[in-house]
Amino acid sequence: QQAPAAAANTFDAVKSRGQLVCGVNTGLAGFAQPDSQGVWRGFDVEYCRAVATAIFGDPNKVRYVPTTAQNRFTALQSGEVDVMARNTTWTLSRDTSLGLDFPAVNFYDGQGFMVKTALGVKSAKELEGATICVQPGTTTEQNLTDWARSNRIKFTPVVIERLEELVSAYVAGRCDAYTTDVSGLAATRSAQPKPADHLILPEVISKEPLALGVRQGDARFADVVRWTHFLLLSAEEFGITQANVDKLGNDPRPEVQRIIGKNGGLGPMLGLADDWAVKVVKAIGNYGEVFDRHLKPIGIQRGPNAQWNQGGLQFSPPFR
Amino acid sequence: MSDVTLETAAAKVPEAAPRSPPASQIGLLAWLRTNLFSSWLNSAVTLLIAYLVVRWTIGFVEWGIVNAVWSVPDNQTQACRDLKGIGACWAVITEKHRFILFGTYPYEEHWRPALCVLLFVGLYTVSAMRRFWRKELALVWVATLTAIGVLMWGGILGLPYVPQERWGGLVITLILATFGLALAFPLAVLVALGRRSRLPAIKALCVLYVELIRGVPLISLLFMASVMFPLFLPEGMNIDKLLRAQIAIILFAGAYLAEVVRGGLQALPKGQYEAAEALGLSYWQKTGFIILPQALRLVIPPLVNTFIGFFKDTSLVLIIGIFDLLTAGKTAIIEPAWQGFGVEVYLTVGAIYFVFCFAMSKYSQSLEAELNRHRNR
Amino acid sequence: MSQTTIDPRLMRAPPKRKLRLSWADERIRGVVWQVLVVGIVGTIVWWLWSNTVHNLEVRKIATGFGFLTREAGLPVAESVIEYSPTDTYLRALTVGLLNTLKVAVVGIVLSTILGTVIGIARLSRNWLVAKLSAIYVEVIRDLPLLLQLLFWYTILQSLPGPRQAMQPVPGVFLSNRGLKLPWLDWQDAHSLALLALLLGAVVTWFYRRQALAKRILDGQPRRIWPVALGAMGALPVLVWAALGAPWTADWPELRGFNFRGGVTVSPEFFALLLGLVLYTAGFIAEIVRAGILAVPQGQWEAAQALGLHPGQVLRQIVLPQALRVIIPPMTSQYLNITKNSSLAVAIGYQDIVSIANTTLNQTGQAIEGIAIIMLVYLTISLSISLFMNWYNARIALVER
Amino acid sequence: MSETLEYVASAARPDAPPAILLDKVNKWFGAMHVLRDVSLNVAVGERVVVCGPSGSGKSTTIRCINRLETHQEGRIVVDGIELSDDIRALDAIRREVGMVFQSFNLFPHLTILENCTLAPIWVRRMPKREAEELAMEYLTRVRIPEQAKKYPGQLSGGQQQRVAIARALCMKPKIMLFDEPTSALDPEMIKEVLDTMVGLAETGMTMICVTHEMGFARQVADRVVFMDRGEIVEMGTPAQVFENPQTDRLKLFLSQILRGH
Amino acid sequence: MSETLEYVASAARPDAPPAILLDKVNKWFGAMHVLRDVSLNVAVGERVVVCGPSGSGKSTTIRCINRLETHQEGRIVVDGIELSDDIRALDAIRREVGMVFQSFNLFPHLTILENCTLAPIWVRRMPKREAEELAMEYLTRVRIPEQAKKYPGQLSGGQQQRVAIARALCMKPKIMLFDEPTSALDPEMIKEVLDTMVGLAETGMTMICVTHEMGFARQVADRVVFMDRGEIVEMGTPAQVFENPQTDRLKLFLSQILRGH
Ligand SMILES: Nc1ncnc2c1ncn2[C@@H]1O[C@H](COP(=O)(O)OP(=O)(O)OP(=O)(O)O)[C@@H](O)[C@H]1O
Ligand SMILES: Nc1ncnc2c1ncn2[C@@H]1O[C@H](COP(=O)(O)OP(=O)(O)OP(=O)(O)O)[C@@H](O)[C@H]1O
Ligand SMILES: [Mg+2]
Ligand SMILES: [Mg+2]
Repeated sequence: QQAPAAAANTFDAVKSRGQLVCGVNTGLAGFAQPDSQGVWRGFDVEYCRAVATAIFGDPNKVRYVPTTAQNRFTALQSGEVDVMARNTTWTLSRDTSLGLDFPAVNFYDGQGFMVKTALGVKSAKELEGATICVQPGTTTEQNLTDWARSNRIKFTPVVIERLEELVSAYVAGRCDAYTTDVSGLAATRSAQPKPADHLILPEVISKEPLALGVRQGDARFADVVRWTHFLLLSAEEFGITQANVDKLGNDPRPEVQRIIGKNGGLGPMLGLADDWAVKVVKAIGNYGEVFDRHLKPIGIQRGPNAQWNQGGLQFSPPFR
Repeated sequence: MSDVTLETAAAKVPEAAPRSPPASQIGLLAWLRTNLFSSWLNSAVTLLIAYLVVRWTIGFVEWGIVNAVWSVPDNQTQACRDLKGIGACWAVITEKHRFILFGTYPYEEHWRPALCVLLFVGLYTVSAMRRFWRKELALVWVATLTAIGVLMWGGILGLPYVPQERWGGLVITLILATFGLALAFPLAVLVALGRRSRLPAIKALCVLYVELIRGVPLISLLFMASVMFPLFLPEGMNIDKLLRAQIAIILFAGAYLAEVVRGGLQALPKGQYEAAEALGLSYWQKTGFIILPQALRLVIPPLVNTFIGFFKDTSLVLIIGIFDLLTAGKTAIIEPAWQGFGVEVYLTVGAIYFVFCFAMSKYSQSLEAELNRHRNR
Repeated sequence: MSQTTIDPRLMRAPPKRKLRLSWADERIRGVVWQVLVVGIVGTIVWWLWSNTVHNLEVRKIATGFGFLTREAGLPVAESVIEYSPTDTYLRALTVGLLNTLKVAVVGIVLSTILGTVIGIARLSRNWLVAKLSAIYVEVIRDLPLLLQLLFWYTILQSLPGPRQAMQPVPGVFLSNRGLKLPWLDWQDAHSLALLALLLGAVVTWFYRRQALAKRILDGQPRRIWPVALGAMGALPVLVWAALGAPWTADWPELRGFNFRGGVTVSPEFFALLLGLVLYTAGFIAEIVRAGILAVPQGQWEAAQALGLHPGQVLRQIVLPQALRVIIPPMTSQYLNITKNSSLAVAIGYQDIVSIANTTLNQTGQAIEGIAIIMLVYLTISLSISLFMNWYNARIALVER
Repeated sequence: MSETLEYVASAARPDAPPAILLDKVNKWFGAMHVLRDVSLNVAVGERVVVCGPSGSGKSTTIRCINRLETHQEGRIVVDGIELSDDIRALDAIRREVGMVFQSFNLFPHLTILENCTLAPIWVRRMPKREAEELAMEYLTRVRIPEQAKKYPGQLSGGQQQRVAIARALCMKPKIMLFDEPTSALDPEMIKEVLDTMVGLAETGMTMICVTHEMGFARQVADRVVFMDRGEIVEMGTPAQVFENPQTDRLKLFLSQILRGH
Repeated sequence: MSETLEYVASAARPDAPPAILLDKVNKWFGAMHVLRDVSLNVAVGERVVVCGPSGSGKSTTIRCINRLETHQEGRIVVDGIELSDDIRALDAIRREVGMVFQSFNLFPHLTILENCTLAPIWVRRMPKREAEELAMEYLTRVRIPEQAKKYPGQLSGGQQQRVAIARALCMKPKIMLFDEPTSALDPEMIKEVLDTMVGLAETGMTMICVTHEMGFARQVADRVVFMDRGEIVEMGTPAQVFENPQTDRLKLFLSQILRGH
């Protein structure tokens, strides 16, 4: 398949293969998880579908490769997957030493804590002496120790590899608190029979920009991925939705005209068809729709992922 | 001849009527007395165990059948949650059983892996019957495995193509176990022969292989196959993830089986080697016709034991993100609606493993008995 | 006597064999084959190696064990030695290794005991006991260990929380945080008393041996318990009292979220241990049963006919013979326990694999991480093998 | 038949109390009736040879005497102690009764000497030195003192059986039971063992011996007991039994074993 | 001694080229010198019986002839081919030399017929039908054609040994080697096998046979070779060797085996 020398050509390789290979989580509620029929669903999965639509005009031309925390980077490095949409935190060392690029942050997250309401804890600072459930092998573990050290808090860790077991350990009361990205906390909380029994503490102890990943040195493909994300954002910003994207031919706003490729030009610059954006939004919806479809039901608020003009961090550069 | 005279003569001798033993000697009562209540300690143990068994059985029946919820309308698991653990929520199996069995294989195409499972079972059954132990069996294997490959991949005969990443569940377990053992076995035979070779370098290589591989846990090998293998290959070259796991399992099983086979080789009397040599058979003729057929027969029980072990060990591929039966079961309960019903899923998955392993273990026992009967006349 | 009659001139040493360069010569063939096979294997290894080196270079992945001295920053829940996240990776890995050894050693001891009991129970004359042991063995052997571990972990988690902890004995708490036991506020006096106890045990053991040997020699029975009481009871107490008899116990008590003080047996350790022991005991039971059945019935009868008591029959006659059949497969089971303990990753017991995984994830040093795991397990496995082989050779039967 | 029994039993030293008394002993294996009203009275110092076709209950009878099997009806009294479920009685009897098996059953992990001293040391609590002296004495009696340091696996079958006899003698039993001690041996070794047993018989030891060696029976037996299908069919002196069999069964049996030789 | 050797060797059909020639063969196991300058000349059609005490190197000698053992000094020429490290020569010789072992060494997983046809089919590349006909012929010759479909485990020892002979014959060897073919058999079966061998000897086959059966040696042997401690001590016709032993060693040996019987 592709070597890093040919990495510059992921785009062509994908086109000639007729299929996008997308690395996803082995199972994370709301983000990526097969349903009862074995069909992959979730927020990250929609990004795979969006990129596939951008390239092929067909959201189903995707092959999903479930990746674990340990093998996700090698999967990308070795060309086993083309793009990674798998809640991966963008950090300096990963960006530089692992041979990866992070074209776009599709979800801004931060690490937080969840406790049971019955515990009566209102702030993470009160967690002195607590037992805390944490997943190993990710940034979470280090964030936790960093935070504990800076706040002079002593805690007992319970380190379990698989998320399901970790959550069930927390639910069963093995730990007083459970720490992971706030989105994950919210997802866990909403999955509980009585969400009100659990409280997500206000402290966010780290910045976790969850980014899409591609191989380093493949600017063209990175552009496609990056602008697919921006397309979803811009579509939301300009009110382009799955329902109305077909009927916008006469929309007066020039930016909208450029996005839907009325006058041509932008798509081909990316190596895509003129109507790529229409197809993507038609198939997937805009950022807000994707968010509402997958993350809202499990209790995640927009928060930092709101549009820039709504007080959030999601900001799309202009389509021009 | 002398037997005949004895028989006829003895028949003439009037036989004293045998008395039946006193009542305490036969019947249910006697059986109970000797087997369950032969001393006060025995009686106490019997009563205690009987009590526990009855209690647990009743508890399980109540939980698993009487109070159980068998299905719920589309993902509304409230009914299950209301049970608060006093009854099983089999609805999770009703809802997810196809995912557990077939993973992310395209839903409409599930008949294909289902057929494959049947083919596997059929293959095992045929191979288990001694009257089919002929050369043609190898052809049956090749044909069946090919058919399974065609069914799973598709792409021809009008079957839509299904990439390997979408395979999952029981089929993956069966594939990993069957291919793993089918390929590890010849490897093991070669290594076992090599370990008994007179050529020091070959012997050393085999010893090194066996000891190195046996000394480390399977998960570290799987891990290496998953994380590091891409680094071993030239840039751009890559091997499918399932195949890598498969290779790791083959290498691991090969080392274990090699030791079992070596045991058989060692148990064979030296005279058999010498007789074959004296007849002028070449090394490979000797090995193929004389040594292996006997050595392998000797080690069928430990061989089957090892098979059982590896059938179960395929569940370790979950470490590297392949959706085998167990991983599929675990993934099925990630969905928020179904979180918390792990026990039901684990019980089901465990039952499936149990059926296969138990069948193997019973089979090995009967086979052992049969072969032994054959040996002594 | 035969040696003396042999003509000394005939006592020659064998000549060296000459090698003839011909394909028909078996030894030449042997050499060629070996060179070929070793060459192929060597080439493959070299090829993989050079690929790896090249790939590492291209991908700018640093190699070397320098990371071992860096600060780990990973939290470890339970540790035999002092550990904090500010320690180095090396220390973290050591902690993992000790955790592995801890569960392996305890597991080996317990599963040997349990397996022996179940194996003997399968031969019990009580039908129910025998049948249940048989069912136990079948079920345990036919279910994946991983599933069993998860099962036990789930069960342990369903214990009440720390605030509702069960208190079977005052000061002992059982909750889903584990088993909390009171512990002494450790001081030198205790260490010395413990030392004295150990010394006492050794003395008692030697005395018992001596007494038994003497009793065998002259037939006079000797009392052992007074010596045992003195050496293992009085001596430590004396030492302890002489040093001021410090006695402050560290009682576990609920403070904040959790128990403080005392010692803990964590649910993770316990679940792993439980799973491993129950699983392996199933296999050991079969080995023990086979071993005992391998001792012919005649041996039992002969020993009984001599008037030996059942205990003596077992100790003097049956076990020594059964052990020879038992030891080799038992070695494999011990190795399996050690290796299976690496499944601890799944239920959050931080053994060497768990910590090495985290290490290689954080540092990106995959090769080194896996090399460390493999090296550690190889060392443990080979040590167990060596020890068991030595033991096996020691008790081997003398035939002709 | 019972008259015959009474007659012969009383003929053998009627004054001494019996060493072994079997009184209407019955035994079943499951529903199979293997001993039927077996009554036998062995006087002190008497030497009884038991013969009969295979499966006739010979082994079972003598195994009942030291309670390797339990009987279900009737009484067995050995050296004045009645066999019952009482463990102390059992211990006492096993100490007085030595047994030699067809398949030797030496302990392969112990040396010859250890085989012989094990029971004296652990059961009789004899000092080791003394036990060893005793063992060497009996090993000398069976003519293999030089093998004392070897292991059973290093001895021939005949030597092993002689060790088994010495081992039983080391417990200084009052009664010796032999269950086909020579039938697992090669012809040349049979003689070694029979010689040893003849020597033993000459010391006046009470013996019950299951064997088909006619020569031995003639030479040493005070009485020959013929069993068939769990019953004692005939008994009497060797001369009576061998030259003048009363029943068809015995005649048939004798013709068979004589033909076999 | 060497004069005797020369004399006897040349006495046996001096005109034909020898079937087997051993010339000062020496062999060591490790440092143990087990064959010392063994020289022997077997003419075509000659029947040689080798005897001697246990451990004297009889088995080793005949195992060297078909190279189940390798010798280290001296020459062995079989049927005109010199034994060396050359594998082709070895194959040629093994095809011409049949061997019968003390412990039969039949292949237990193959039927009698398969035991006999295996080598002809695979080594001689004979068609299966033909090989089976041949096998039946030889099985008939050893008088057990009716056992062809059975497995070795179902046959008595004597029958098994006869199968082993038939198996070797099926390769149509020019030379047959027998290593104590009767010593693992019961007395009654020994006769069966010896009869078969006598029959074979009458066909004029070249044979070397290690055996202590004096009767057999007298009846068929052209020459008897007596070995002791790795040396050929005496050889000659049966009459010479048995009635008129020259050396003390042979005298001692003969007295022993005669006493043994
Ligand atoms: N443990 C047992 N369970 C069931 N039946 C038994 C058992 N032991 C012996 N029998 C049966 O009891 C009968 C008498 O057996 P016993 O061994 O006493 O015969 P025997 O006269 O010693 O024969 P042999 O000469 O073959 O040793 C036989 O039919 C035998 O099959
Ligand atoms: N493989 C071997 N390794 C070492 N020594 C051996 C080996 N085979 C035989 N020997 C020794 O070589 C000597 C000759 O053995 P060989 O078997 O030829 O004797 P033999 O005359 O056939 O005796 P037997 O009548 O007992 O069969 C013996 O001392 C024997 O111990
Ligand atoms: Mg008997
Ligand atoms: Mg020999």
